[in-house]
Formats: sequence, structure tokens, C-alpha cells
Amino acid sequence: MLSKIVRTVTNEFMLFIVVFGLYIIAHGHLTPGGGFQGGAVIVSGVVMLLVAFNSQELKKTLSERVLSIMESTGALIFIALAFAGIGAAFFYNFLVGTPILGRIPATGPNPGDIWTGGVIPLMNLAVGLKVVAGLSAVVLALALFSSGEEMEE
Amino acid sequence: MAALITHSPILIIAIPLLAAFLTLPIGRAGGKARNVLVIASLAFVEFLVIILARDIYLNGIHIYTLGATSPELTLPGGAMVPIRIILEVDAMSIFMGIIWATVSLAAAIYSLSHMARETGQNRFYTLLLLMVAGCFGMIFTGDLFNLFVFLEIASISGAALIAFRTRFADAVEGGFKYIVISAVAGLIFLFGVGLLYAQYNSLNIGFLANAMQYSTLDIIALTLFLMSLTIKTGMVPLHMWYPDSYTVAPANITAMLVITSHACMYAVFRICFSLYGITLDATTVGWIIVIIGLLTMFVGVTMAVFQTDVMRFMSYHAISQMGYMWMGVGVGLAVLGNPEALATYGRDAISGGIFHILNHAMYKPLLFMTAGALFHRTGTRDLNKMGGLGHNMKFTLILYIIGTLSIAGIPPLNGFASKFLIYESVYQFNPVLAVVAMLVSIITLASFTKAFQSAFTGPQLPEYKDVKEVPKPMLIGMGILAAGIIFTSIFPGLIVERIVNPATDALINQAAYVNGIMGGGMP
Amino acid sequence: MEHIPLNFPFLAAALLVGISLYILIFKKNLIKLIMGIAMLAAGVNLFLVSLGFRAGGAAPIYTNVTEGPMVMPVPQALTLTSIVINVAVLALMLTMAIHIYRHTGSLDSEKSRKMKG
Amino acid sequence: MRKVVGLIVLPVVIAFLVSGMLLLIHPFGYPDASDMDDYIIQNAQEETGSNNVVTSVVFDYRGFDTLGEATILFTAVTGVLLLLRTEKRRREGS
Repeated sequence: MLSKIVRTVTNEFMLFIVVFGLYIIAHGHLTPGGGFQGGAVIVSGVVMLLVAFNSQELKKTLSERVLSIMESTGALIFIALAFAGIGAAFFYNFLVGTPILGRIPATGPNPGDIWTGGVIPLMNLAVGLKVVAGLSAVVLALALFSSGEEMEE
Repeated sequence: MAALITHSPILIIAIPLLAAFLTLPIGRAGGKARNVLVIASLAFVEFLVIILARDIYLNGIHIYTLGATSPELTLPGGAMVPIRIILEVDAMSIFMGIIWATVSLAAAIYSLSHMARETGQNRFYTLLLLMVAGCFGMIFTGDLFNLFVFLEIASISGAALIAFRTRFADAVEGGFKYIVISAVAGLIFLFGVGLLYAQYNSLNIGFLANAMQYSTLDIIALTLFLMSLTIKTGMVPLHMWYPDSYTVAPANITAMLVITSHACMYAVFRICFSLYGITLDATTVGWIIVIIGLLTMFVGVTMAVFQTDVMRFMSYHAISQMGYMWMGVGVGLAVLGNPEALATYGRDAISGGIFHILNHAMYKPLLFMTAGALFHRTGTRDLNKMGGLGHNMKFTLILYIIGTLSIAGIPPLNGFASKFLIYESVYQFNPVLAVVAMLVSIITLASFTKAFQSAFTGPQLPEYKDVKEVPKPMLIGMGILAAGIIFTSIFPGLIVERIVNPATDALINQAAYVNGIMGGGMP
Repeated sequence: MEHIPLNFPFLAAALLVGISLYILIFKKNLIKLIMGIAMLAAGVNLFLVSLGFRAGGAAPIYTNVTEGPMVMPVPQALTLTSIVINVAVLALMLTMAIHIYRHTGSLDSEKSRKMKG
Repeated sequence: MRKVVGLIVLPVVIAFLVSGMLLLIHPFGYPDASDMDDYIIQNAQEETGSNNVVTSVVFDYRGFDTLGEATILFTAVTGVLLLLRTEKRRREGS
């Protein structure tokens, strides 16, 4: 448990990291980035919290039950999106051309319109959720295991 | 029903994945609901595999392009190279699929009671389902990088399951060795995939086989492929990790891990026959495989003779039985060049090797499960400490006898049928090989009777007086495999003609595999 | 032979793989073994990424890009997958190393040789 | 024994790789063939609707790899939490 100043600064700073991570996830289909990269940014924020507060403190907020539910929902959304295109084939991008997220960008260089990409932004969000929940559970479990207790509720 | 058949290759992989993601939330609700989910999903996958197999035996190779407007569209308009990932299921892949579906169903039923008293069961079944999905992905995919991804899934879930009993030091040791070997093998395989991608700019096996010019880089890539995948099957120079890992895993996980090494062996055959085919100088590669198979057979059985730990004893036998398969298919590969020798004994050698995969995939998991049953009741794996268990554990005794007779190749049972097919064809190729193979089979029989004697017969030891028979699910799990062995023993001809020969022809016939990809283009 | 100076990334990848094989064969400490595998993964990833480079190519993203050739996207996708796989493998290996240290009190793989035979 | 095997195998493999890399592979920046990638670069925007061609390859053209990869991450997390579980409730039983 580091000093009070470090803990408050980390609290404030965590918001910026989460917003930046969400930006990378949400704009995965426009600018470099995507589910995995944005998720990793947010997990680096979680590790920062772990360093500032000790693992017992963090375990209260990020309990094992919350993280495993988040991870399972992320995984289920991802595979549900993959299954949804089963009409044509398993991983078919069924949202391209439809009003939901389906606008086709002008071919060639263009300023980039967020309402494009069909299933891809949704998959980015699902994978981002999964990466955040999964990797922070691993980091928390390793920290707790070395200090004696375990993650189980 | 027709839609189910067209989508069945991807459903067979995706349903265990879906069930794995669901196991954790449902497992919180209650153990019963989770067990029902696991067994139901594996039973449905078995059903899908059977209807897919029927469809493939009727009208040939089954193609599934992921993400295209229609599953059969392999070459999108205007492109001469397949863009998306294509699952290509031919008779050989579905042959491995049948084995894997049956053994994983039996192992899952077996683990219902074998794991009843362990903690962390939710995650155990999640990893079990992921391993099932991983191995199906390896078997069905027609894409090299996809093969690497599913190889890794099967390896990681296998390693975590090997180290399941974290209270034993050697369990975690075994898991660590397995994950190190798998990681190194996967990365070396990936290096080979990179080499092929650099030259032909494609990752699809069919397209690469068509565009292959067998340059020196391709030879380097072939050596990397063979080196990495044969490590995973426990070939002789690098087999020391195999017994260490397979001894400490829970019995049903070892039963499934044996089949994952079969899947790696299938990947080697796919690369040698379908990817390289006649372009590689088959005789040298064939001879290398035959010699390594011979060495594996011999070293495996000699190391097994003086083992005291029953699981380690059976792991060494698993290595030596793999030698038979390597030898059988290696001989077929060696004569791939001249069609006349191929017709006389080459094709029989490959059929013998593949039939031996089927038999080994039934009696080896059965033997591991009987060893698990002994461990379940006596708490020890040391043969010296066991004795006279035949009195109380009747069914396990019968199942053990079936497994032993089959592995030793005693005439009525199926082990003999495939070994005889291998002896007969390998003898025409080179008599020395057949002689060594028979010698190894005799040593196998000797060592198994010794193990049988020390575990089951003899006076009833005082401390095992009250040992009861193993609970029902374990007997059902072992019963499925025993029934498979008996069925194959009664109708070997039927099995060979209906299942093994189409698989052999699918393996040899590279043109059909390539045409499945290149011929399937629609605008 | 004129392209030898050009092939420096491939040479670096091959050397990385060579060094990691040295570590895997000769080093005893488990943590060094894990580092060796991380280095092998880095070498293979470097090799995969540098396969897709096109001289003078820009990143294959159409948002506000200037005209000109584009780098090949598929090796980048493969490398992304390979990196995540190596994260997963490393996490599992480190967990097992913790357990081994807790059981045997040492990270030396010699002690685990006792299971030989 | 391990040292001897290592000393023989290692130089061979390194020479193998370095020679392969330096002499045989295509010069860095000038790939031998690139028809699959050219097709993807031209058609990614129109078929998948995303400007970032790499993301369209990751999530649409080769989406199955990413499903496998997400599974691998899920496996690793489940495996790590499985191995770091408590042993207190040993006799829980289902």
C-alpha cells in the first residue's frame, strides 16, 4: 500500500487510462488498434492500481466472481456474433450494408466514419471486455497467490 | 438436416467452444447442471461427426469456407488464391474425428466420478471442452496457421489439466515440461509456416500443394514441420518428457492426451502426403520416418519393461505403439514414388498404420482408465504396493484383460488385425523391420502380463480388503471403449473396408485434396 | 548476393531463434528457460512481421493515408495472434514455476531430474 | 549427455537458419508473391467496410484465427486460475 498521494493520483489517472483504452477498442476499425491492444492498455491501468493499493484492497472491488462473469460474457458475445452469420457461413459479416454499423466507406483514403465495419466494432468490444477481465484476473490471482490467500470467493 | 450437414464441420468445433464458455456461469449454479451440459454437448458433437462421416463416405471431400457468402465459395471472384480460412474434411480427417469424438465422450463420462472429490471442477470441465475443440480444429482445418492456433489450444489446456492436482509436486513438473515442449514445438512450426508464406503468399494447404516447387526453403520448412510435430508425439530422440507428463495427469486426461499426440501425427501425415505429396523425394523422408518409428518402438518397450509406476509403464507402451504407426505409414510414404510397389504393399502398409491408430486409440485410453480406476480405489500408482485387486474389482479386471490382449496383438482382438496388416506389408518392403516389430510385440505381451500379475492376481492384501468396485460413470466410460474394441475385433474386415481404406485413399490422393480448394471457385 | 545487407531483419530473427535454442538446451534455471521461450517467440514474431514489408509501403489503413504502395496486412494479423498466444503460454509457465518453487524450494530443473527412469 | 547433444545440434541449426535467412529468402521489402494480400488491400473496404485493413483481416477474412486466439486467452486464464485455486474445500464433491 503506497502513500496517500500516490493512491489518489492513481485513482484519478486510472480514468484517463480507461478512456484511452476504450478509444483504442472502439476505433479499432479506423485507426491502428483493436480489442486486444485496447484491452492491454486498460489492464496496464489495473496493474497500476494493484501496485498502488495492495491486492486485498483491489480484491474487494475486482472480485473473482465479477471478473469471471465479465470474461464469460465477453467470450459468449464474441462467439454469438460469429454464430449469428451462420445463415451464409460461420464468420459471415452480416451487418455490412445494413443500417446498424453497416455503412460502406468510400474506397481509397477517406477521413474515416465510425459507423462502418459491420460486426467488427462489436467484436472489438467483446474481445476488449474479455482481455480486460481475463488478464486482470490473472494478474490479481498471481499477486494474491504470492501473498498467501487466493482469488476464490 | 441438410443444413446441419453443410455446417457440421464448423459446428463440431464451435459447440464445444460454446459449451466451454457456458460451463463457468452454469457451473456456479450447480455441479449437476454443468455435468449435463458437458455430456450433452459432447454427445451432440458425436452425433454431428457421425452424420458428417456418412456424408463424406457418400460424396467425398467436404469444404467449409468461413465468412464467405456461401460455405463452398473457396476462391472469391477475381482471385486465384483462397483468401479466407477453409475447413477441409476428407475421409482421413473424419476418421480422426470419429476416434476423437468417441474417446472424448468416454473420458468425459469417466471423469464425472473420477473427479467427483476434486476442487475446481468448473474450470476442469471448461479446459476439457476446450481441449476437445482444440483437437477437432487441428483435425478439420485446411489452413496451416489455423493448425498452429488449434495446436496451441490443445497444448495449453492439456498442460493446465496435467498440472491439475497441484498438491503433488510431480504433477506440476509434468505440466511444466509439457507446456515448454509444446511452446517450443508450436513456435518452430510457426517458423516453417512463415517460410512457406514468404514464397507462395498463402497459408492454405491445398493452394500451397498446388504451387509447391520444392525449393531448398521448402526442404527447410519440411524439416521444421517434422521436427516440431514429432516432438509432440514422443519420438525417440526427444521422448523423455512424454512419460513424465502422462504419468502425473488424471487418468482421463492422459487418455485424451494420447489422442492429441495422434492428432499431431495426423498433422505430420497431412503435411507429408497432402502438402508436399510427390514433390518431396518420398523415399528418404519415408525411410527417416520408418527408422525413427523402429527406434521409438524398441526404446519405448525396453524402457517399459522395468517400470513400477503403472501409468509410467503404460506411457512407455504408448510411445512404442506409436512406433508401429510411424513404421506403417512411413513404408507407404517411402514407396509413394513408384505406383506399382504402392499398389502391392504400400497401400496396405498405410492402411495398417491407420488401422493401428484406430485400435491404439481404443485400447490405450482403456488401459489408462483402468490404471486410473486402480489409483481411484487404492490411491497409489506403484505396482509393487498393489496386489490381489482382482477379487474386489471384477469389472476393472475384465476391462484390463481386454486392453492387455488387444495391445499385445493376441489373435481374436483388434490389436492383432492391424499389427498383422503391418507385418505383412512391411515384410515385403524390408523383412528386418517386420522381425523387430514382432519381437517388440512379444516384449509388450510379456511386460503386460507382469503388470497384470502384480496388480490383480495374488493373495488379497489386508489393506485392500474393503476396496469396492469403481462407481458407475467410470465403468460406462471404460465400457464404451471396450465395446469399440470388441466390435472392431469381430468385424475387422468391415471396419477396414468402410473406414480405414477411404482414409488411406484420401491420404494418398493429393489431387483430390487440391481440387477441393482450387476447383471449388464460384464467381 | 546484393540483397544480403537488405536482409538484416531476417538475420536478426534467425539469431534470436539460435540464442533461444542455446538457452533451452544449456540453461538449468526455470526462469531462464521461460525467458528463452519468450526470446524464441520474439524471434519468430520478428520474422513473421518482416515477411510482409514492401519497400516504401505505408501502413494498410485507409484513414487519411497518402497515396502509395501498402504493406501486406496478413503477416501483421498472424503476428498479433502469435503475440497473444505467447502471452498465454508465458502466464501458464510462470504459474507452474511458482508452484514448483513452492513445492521443491528451488528453481533448478536438475532437482526435477529425479523423476527419470 | 545433454551438453554433447546440444553442442552438436545447436551450431547445425543456427547455420541452417542463418544461411536460409540470408541467401534463400526474398530480399526484405521485395516479397516473391503477394496476390492474396493485394486482393485483401483492394477489397477490404468494400467487403468488410473497415478502413483498417489489418483489423478486417483479423476479424473478418481470418476471423476464425481470432476466435481461436480469444479461446487461447480464455484457456490460459482458466488454467492459471485453476492452478492457483484454494485447496480448503477439499471434500466439496458434486
